[in-house]
Amino acid sequence: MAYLVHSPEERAEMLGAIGVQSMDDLLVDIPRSLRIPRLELPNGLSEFETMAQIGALAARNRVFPDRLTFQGGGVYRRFIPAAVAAVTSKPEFYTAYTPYQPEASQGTLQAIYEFQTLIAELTALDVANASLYDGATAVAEAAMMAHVHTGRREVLVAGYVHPEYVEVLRAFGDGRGIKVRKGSEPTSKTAAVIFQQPDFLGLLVDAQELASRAHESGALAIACVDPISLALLAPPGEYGADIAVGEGQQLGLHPNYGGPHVGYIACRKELVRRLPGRLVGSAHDADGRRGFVLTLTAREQHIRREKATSNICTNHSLCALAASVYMTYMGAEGMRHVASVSFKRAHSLADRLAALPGWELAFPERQFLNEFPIRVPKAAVVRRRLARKGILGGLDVHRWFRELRGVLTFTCTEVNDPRAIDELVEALAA
Amino acid sequence: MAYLVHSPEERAEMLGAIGVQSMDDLLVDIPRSLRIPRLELPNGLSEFETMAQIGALAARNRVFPDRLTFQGGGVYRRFIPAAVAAVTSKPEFYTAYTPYQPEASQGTLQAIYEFQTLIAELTALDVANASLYDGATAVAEAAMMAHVHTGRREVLVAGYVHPEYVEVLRAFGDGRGIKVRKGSEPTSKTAAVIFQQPDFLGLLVDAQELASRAHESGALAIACVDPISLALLAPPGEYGADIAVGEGQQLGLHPNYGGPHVGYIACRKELVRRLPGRLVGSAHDADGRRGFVLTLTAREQHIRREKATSNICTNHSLCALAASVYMTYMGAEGMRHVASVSFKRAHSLADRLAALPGWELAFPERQFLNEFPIRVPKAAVVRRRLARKGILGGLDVHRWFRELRGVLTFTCTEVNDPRAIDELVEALAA
Amino acid sequence: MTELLSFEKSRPGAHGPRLPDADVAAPEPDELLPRAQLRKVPPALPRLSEPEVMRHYSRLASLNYSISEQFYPLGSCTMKYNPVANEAAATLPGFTGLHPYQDEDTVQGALELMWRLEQALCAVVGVDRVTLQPAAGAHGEWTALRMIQAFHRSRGDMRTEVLVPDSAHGTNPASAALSGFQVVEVASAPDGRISIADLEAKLSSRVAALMLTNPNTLGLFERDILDIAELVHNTGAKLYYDGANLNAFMGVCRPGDMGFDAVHMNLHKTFTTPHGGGGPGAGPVGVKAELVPFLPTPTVERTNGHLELDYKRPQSIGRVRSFYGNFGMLVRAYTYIVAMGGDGLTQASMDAVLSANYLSKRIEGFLDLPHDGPCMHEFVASARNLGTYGIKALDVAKGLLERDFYAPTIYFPLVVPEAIMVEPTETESKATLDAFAEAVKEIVQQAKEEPEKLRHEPHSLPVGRLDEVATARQVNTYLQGVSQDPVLRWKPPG
Amino acid sequence: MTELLSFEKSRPGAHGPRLPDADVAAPEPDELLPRAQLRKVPPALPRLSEPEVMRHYSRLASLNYSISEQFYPLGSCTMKYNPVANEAAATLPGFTGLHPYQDEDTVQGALELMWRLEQALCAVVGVDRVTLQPAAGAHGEWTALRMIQAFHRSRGDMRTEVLVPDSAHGTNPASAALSGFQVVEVASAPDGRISIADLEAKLSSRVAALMLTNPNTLGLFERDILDIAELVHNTGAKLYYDGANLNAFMGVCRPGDMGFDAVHMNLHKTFTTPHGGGGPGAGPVGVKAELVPFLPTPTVERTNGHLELDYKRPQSIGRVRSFYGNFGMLVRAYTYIVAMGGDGLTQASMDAVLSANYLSKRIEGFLDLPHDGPCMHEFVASARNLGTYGIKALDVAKGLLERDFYAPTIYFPLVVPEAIMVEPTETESKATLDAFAEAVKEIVQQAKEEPEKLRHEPHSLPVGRLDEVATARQVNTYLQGVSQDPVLRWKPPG
Ligand SMILES: Cc1ncc(COP(=O)(O)O)c(C=O)c1O
Ligand SMILES: Cc1ncc(COP(=O)(O)O)c(C=O)c1O
Repeated sequence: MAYLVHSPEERAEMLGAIGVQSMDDLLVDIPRSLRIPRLELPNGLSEFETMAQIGALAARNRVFPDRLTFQGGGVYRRFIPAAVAAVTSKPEFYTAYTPYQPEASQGTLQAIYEFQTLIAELTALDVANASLYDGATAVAEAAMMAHVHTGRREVLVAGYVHPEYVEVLRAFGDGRGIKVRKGSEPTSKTAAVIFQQPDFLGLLVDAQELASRAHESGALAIACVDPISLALLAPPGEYGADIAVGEGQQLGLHPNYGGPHVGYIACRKELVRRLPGRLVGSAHDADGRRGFVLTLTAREQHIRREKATSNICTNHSLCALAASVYMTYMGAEGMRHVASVSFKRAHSLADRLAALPGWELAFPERQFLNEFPIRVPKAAVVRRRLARKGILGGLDVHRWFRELRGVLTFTCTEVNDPRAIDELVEALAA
Repeated sequence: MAYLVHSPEERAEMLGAIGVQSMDDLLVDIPRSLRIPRLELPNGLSEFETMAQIGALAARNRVFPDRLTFQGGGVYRRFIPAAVAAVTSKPEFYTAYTPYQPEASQGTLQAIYEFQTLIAELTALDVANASLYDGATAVAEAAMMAHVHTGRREVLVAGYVHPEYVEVLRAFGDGRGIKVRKGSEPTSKTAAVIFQQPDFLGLLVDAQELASRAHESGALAIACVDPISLALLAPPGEYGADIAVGEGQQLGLHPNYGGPHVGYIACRKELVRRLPGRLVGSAHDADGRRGFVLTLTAREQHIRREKATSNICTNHSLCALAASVYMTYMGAEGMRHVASVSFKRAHSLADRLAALPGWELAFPERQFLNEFPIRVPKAAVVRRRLARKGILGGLDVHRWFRELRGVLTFTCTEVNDPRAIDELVEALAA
Repeated sequence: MTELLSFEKSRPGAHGPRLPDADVAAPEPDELLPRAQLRKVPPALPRLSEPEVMRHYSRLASLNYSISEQFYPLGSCTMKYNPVANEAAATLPGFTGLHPYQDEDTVQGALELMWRLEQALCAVVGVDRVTLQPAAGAHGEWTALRMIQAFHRSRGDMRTEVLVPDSAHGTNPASAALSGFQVVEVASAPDGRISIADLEAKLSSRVAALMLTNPNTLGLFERDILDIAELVHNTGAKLYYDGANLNAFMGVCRPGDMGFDAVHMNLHKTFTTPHGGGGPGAGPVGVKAELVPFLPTPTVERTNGHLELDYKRPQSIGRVRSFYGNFGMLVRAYTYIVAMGGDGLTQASMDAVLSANYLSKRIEGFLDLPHDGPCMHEFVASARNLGTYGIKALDVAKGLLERDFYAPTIYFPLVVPEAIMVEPTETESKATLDAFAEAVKEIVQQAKEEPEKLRHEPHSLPVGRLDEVATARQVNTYLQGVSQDPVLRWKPPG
Repeated sequence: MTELLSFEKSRPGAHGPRLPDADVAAPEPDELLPRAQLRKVPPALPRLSEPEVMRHYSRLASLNYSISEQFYPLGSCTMKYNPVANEAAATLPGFTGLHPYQDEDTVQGALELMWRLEQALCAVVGVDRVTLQPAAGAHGEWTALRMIQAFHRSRGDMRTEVLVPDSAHGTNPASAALSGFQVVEVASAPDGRISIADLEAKLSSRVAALMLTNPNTLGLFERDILDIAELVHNTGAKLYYDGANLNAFMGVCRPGDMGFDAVHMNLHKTFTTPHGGGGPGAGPVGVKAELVPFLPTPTVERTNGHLELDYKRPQSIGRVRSFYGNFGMLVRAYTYIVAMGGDGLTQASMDAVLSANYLSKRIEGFLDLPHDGPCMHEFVASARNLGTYGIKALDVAKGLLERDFYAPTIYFPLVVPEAIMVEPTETESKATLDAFAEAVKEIVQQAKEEPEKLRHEPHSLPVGRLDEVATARQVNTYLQGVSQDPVLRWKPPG
């Protein structure tokens, strides 16, 4: 039994010290009728056999190489420096709990404080929290903030926001009686206008315009933003977003079949008290040494219970740490570099794909960064043909958007070298 | 330029602080004629490109799965607990130097002290050192000890000792004018009788008898021993070996195309002053706290220079750490368990192979543990046929031993599950 | 040892990473994009070389206590050993490299793992189906309450209240509120268990569910659980199980058999996925048949060995997060379950209970133990006996830090004054428990002899006690616009 | 914090690992093997559970200083940043899983890597071929001397002496002795460089080689290297380069051009393979054409893109270790070279020299700097100026430990009294160098003001100064049979 510690002799000794005869004496409070004869699972295995079994499951998946992955839709392949895993695999980080005892948790606390600063810088907003579960729940939490802040019961989803984020938003809203409406015309009932930049299809939206419209109706503007894009694009704080949220997977996290990744949230000063989740602030000890502590805990469930801003407790700290390492390693310049390499490659790819017979950009009038929608003759055939060549790509967005029949999105990043792009085009041209 | 730190501004500032104009002013001592225009290597690459290049090289190798590897000959596939890499990948261990400053190196020092104790226990000898490079150089170092101790200039290699170890022994001997002779009849000129248990073919030798013979001629007995076998077999200290050496690869190290692995050496008290390499001993500080230090350094090159027992400086500390983790994790019982699983599987395999038409055990009268030599009709055909089925095995020992034409050795350990053994036999029977 | 912030070490021109060039003929972003869309001032991220980045985080790591180096008896958190094999499993490229929108044919191994994990969790807690989507315990609570809500609504029953014991974890009322329920508190009885009388008083046809953890947060098994279930079910309400304390009785009994209709599990507690300094965790929710139609989409279905994601669930509450949950954590938990097996999990719970009772015995006499009888996997002590020396639970906690132990949970549950909630788990040795008890003894002695000294501990940690009150005050000044120092983030001086 | 020995934590019956069963029908070892061959008493290894094992080693790790967390200016050891990408490369299953006796067809990638590494090292040091077999620097020295010996012998020239400067590293004379040579020491001149006069005096037809490192162990470039080479070659001897100091001038100049005939390199210094707390390293040896026939077998040969191991080298000195060298370290070094490139390696050496000169400037005035003029990648200071306060180099070293720096190499080279040998490397920031200089300043001040206090540092490390003399004495008592305490290993008490 792999991870147990006590020897049979010690068990006996401990029972003796407690002053009981057997384990049953300690389990007296459990009604007899509830006791089960055994747990209906196979007996445990050795590590060797366990790993063989798990390895066999891993082997039953097909992993497309980075360079031949042209599929995005919210999860992207990017260069992940070895530094990231080297940090997140440190047991001092990954086997610690939420830093309740600050003196013994300065590593985690300072790392979170740096994360908060990094996100605040990137979004050009005042304050960011320690992390949320993912981009989807971050959107929903932001909407709840807006609801509480404005007292209004409707949120507006403008344009192509990630469909799964909208589904989660609906599930959140449903409970609280908040309506989720698609559109970009806020009314006096609207708590927030939510948009994504670039949107789910990769296209740029007029964030400035959407934010102004929200404000004109007294609603908040919530921008859901790809953090890498912020090395290139005007930040939410600049175009007047009140809250910025997003998915941090691109900041050093593997696709991992969808998780764990990390949500971030940042806001204007005025909204800080409504922020969900943990916040770390700087502090000092009696000798004037600087340290870091959890703060503004009065917003949180363990103090405020049903009046808390959110129920979140365990968040995605280690993923936020990964993101911090990534951002610190890359710097603004590095992030800008990969963002523009991705931009250029995607534009080169878009040109070449649009030149294929029967292919045309779905929104030729709109700008994009490194993901774009393109209308193709036979979507399913394209995906299959690519898969046969070991290429993953062309996300069929018709699955979510009725009006987008025959539209696939393709994505390029710094991992798709020019030769990989050639291979993609050749596979389709053949 | 990947791992550099200084910014151009800092470089200028530092030059200024030194009081020179340029780097050339610091390089004045280098004759002009020696300066080269540039280093003839390609420019550096990004980590992403570097890893792609290295990954492509790794992909040009064929890795046979553990369970289908039946080849030994000094390097074995065994179950390696995840604990080993989890410890050796700790930068506090792997990025430290030889523990010259004990107060800041207690982790390394205590780990070595434990390694020394583990090896001493396993071999039943008095003292073991901190490690040597590998099994081959360990044999050679032991022979040098015997030469110095006895003043004699011949060492005897008895039976099938690993041929590469013998080659290394010859290279060591050549320099010092020490003759290496094959045979098991020591004379008054013989400094040591060296034997391997189990031998290179996997067969057990009569260690007791060889040791007695050595002692009768005033020679030392040097046993080269598979450490895992010591969970089952009588230890060198018991059958009178004066020095035990061996290769520790089986103690938690991957095959790694032959290295780094780790050599160990242990000896009787009387020979400790002749031991090569580092030795750690326990010590105390002024408050009586226990700690560990490098000791008996007067044997070593940095103190004794040309009169040192050996020239070894950097040894194989991290591999010794891996071995310590392995032994501590497995315990005597765990090691005994895998040794006997290996034994049983090898005997089952031997029976089944010997039943194949034209196959016969090469030394049916001799006992073996988990590796054995078998005479086959067409050695090259066997290997090729197995390789086609993804199986690595049947080491053709004729390459080293003229008399062993048509003899292959096969090995089994706990990684070769019964089904893998079936696959091997089926591939040959077909 | 302390460490400057990365921002404080940043220097313009420091060697950043080399990165690949685009190597395609295409315009630069600023040639194509409208100026209004472009960022004018780059974000002020730190600029450091790789050696500096690695040194920075390595030093930060060394400032933490963690299970890997310290006993971490944080009550309610089940800080047990995180097996290194789990990490090896979860970092297999065959898992980490999977895109969530790959065709199902290409991810059969991943789906199979999820399916098997669901089966295993069903077996442990005694339910019919499990959703693996929720990202943490609180997320699971909310997911479950949403399902219960949907269940009632599907029957036209618009129940508005959720009952929560006063000893409950803060996430319970918060999750209820987030689902749009009103929270009604149920009192604890003097023996630390839920007051049946109060429960009966609060139950009505307005009540959608009672949220309960068992053993409760005092480490006491709710002996009357079967009666409680009956009471609750009789009013048409559902019984919800907060699985944070599941480590108490795996293989011994099952929440499903007790009458719980919905159950969340914290894989980052009971099933050894690491807590990561605050997540990611995973909070799967198991439900009985009546609630199955309301499970989030997609579910994983298995037919003749073929696995698929089922999105066609008309009564589903919808999605609770993107994709399929914290898959990487699911891999770890499943690896743990395979290694432990039914026999191992059962013994784990037994040992957890044994260790808690042993440790509670060992510190008896030093701290108050407000509740009689055996505890389950954890126990709550109280420092109120040290009140006369001016010593509080907080001081005991800091004294433990000074002695190389992480501190137990303090001031929770709220129903015990000066609470010190200790959960040793099954993966700590008797020697460690003994050493901890010795430390408590020493601290209590110090509390009596040199209370002032204790109140100033810890001394040998990277920082001394930090003034959290001052920090909160400064944040307020900032939020009120009085001060420019944001406290919650670094700003360049001046 | 300290940590008990694993042996001291061991308990009979503790949960060891689960392991697979044999599952084949075969007799047990003790049924088949003669009793005399069997072990009677099992070895007394510790018995611990996995959580305890991991805790143990995690705690041990935290007792170390290491480059990952501390500046580690250990002169002559080139403790530069060990890139994490190297570790990722070396742990690729496509490398770690290779058996050394696989057919060459199945390991073309591994052989290609070795071949490319050989080419790269040839380019860096300016030689014709390189053997990758030696496991460390000392091993490389001995390998090279064996080749030089074989060269002379092949010409019937039985030379018996090897010249070694008095400032040389201890491995040099030891390697020479191990090859059967007599070691003749050559004095240093007052400027710290080798005395040409003494060299001329010692050179004769008995001399097989002069071993030299350049820059020498004082960090000074041997300005007269071309003259030295001529002198040596004129007597028919070979010139050997100890490459421990190669980090001084990659891309600037090459030992091969200076006249060195054989060169060892420490991949664990110059090429960033981690030192591992004392290895494994790798000590490839490069040689000029005349020595090529004597290279160890096998060499890696490449014909039309196909790689093979060449064992047919009749004049070879044979094998110097099993298999092909420390392959895992070769992967790391090659990864580093690819990432750095020619431009990066050149700048690395430039920065190493710059940093050493800068740091030497910064501590000027605090410690003695016995040699004038610029240094190369390291410099040797002396604490003799603190002698009047009773302070020695050792005390300065311990003071640095107390201040969170590892200590420089002390008492080496032997030619400088109270030597403090500082090698900052190119991967430490200016800020770190400044902080180190400040620490030295503070220590020197303390030496003057409170020497007694300094002599008792460090205080804040896991242990205070350890009494190495007492340990050595106890070992002697044990070896003399007077005491039963082996000191060099743990024994159960009593
Ligand atoms: C009793 C109890 N319930 C619920 C939770 C919430 O779980 P999580 O932190 O995973 O959201 C916790 C953990 O903190 C808990 O202890
Ligand atoms: C100058 C010098 N030569 C030789 C060596 C020996 O190298 P290694 O420790 O790799 O055997 C060293 C390293 O300690 C050294 O500094």
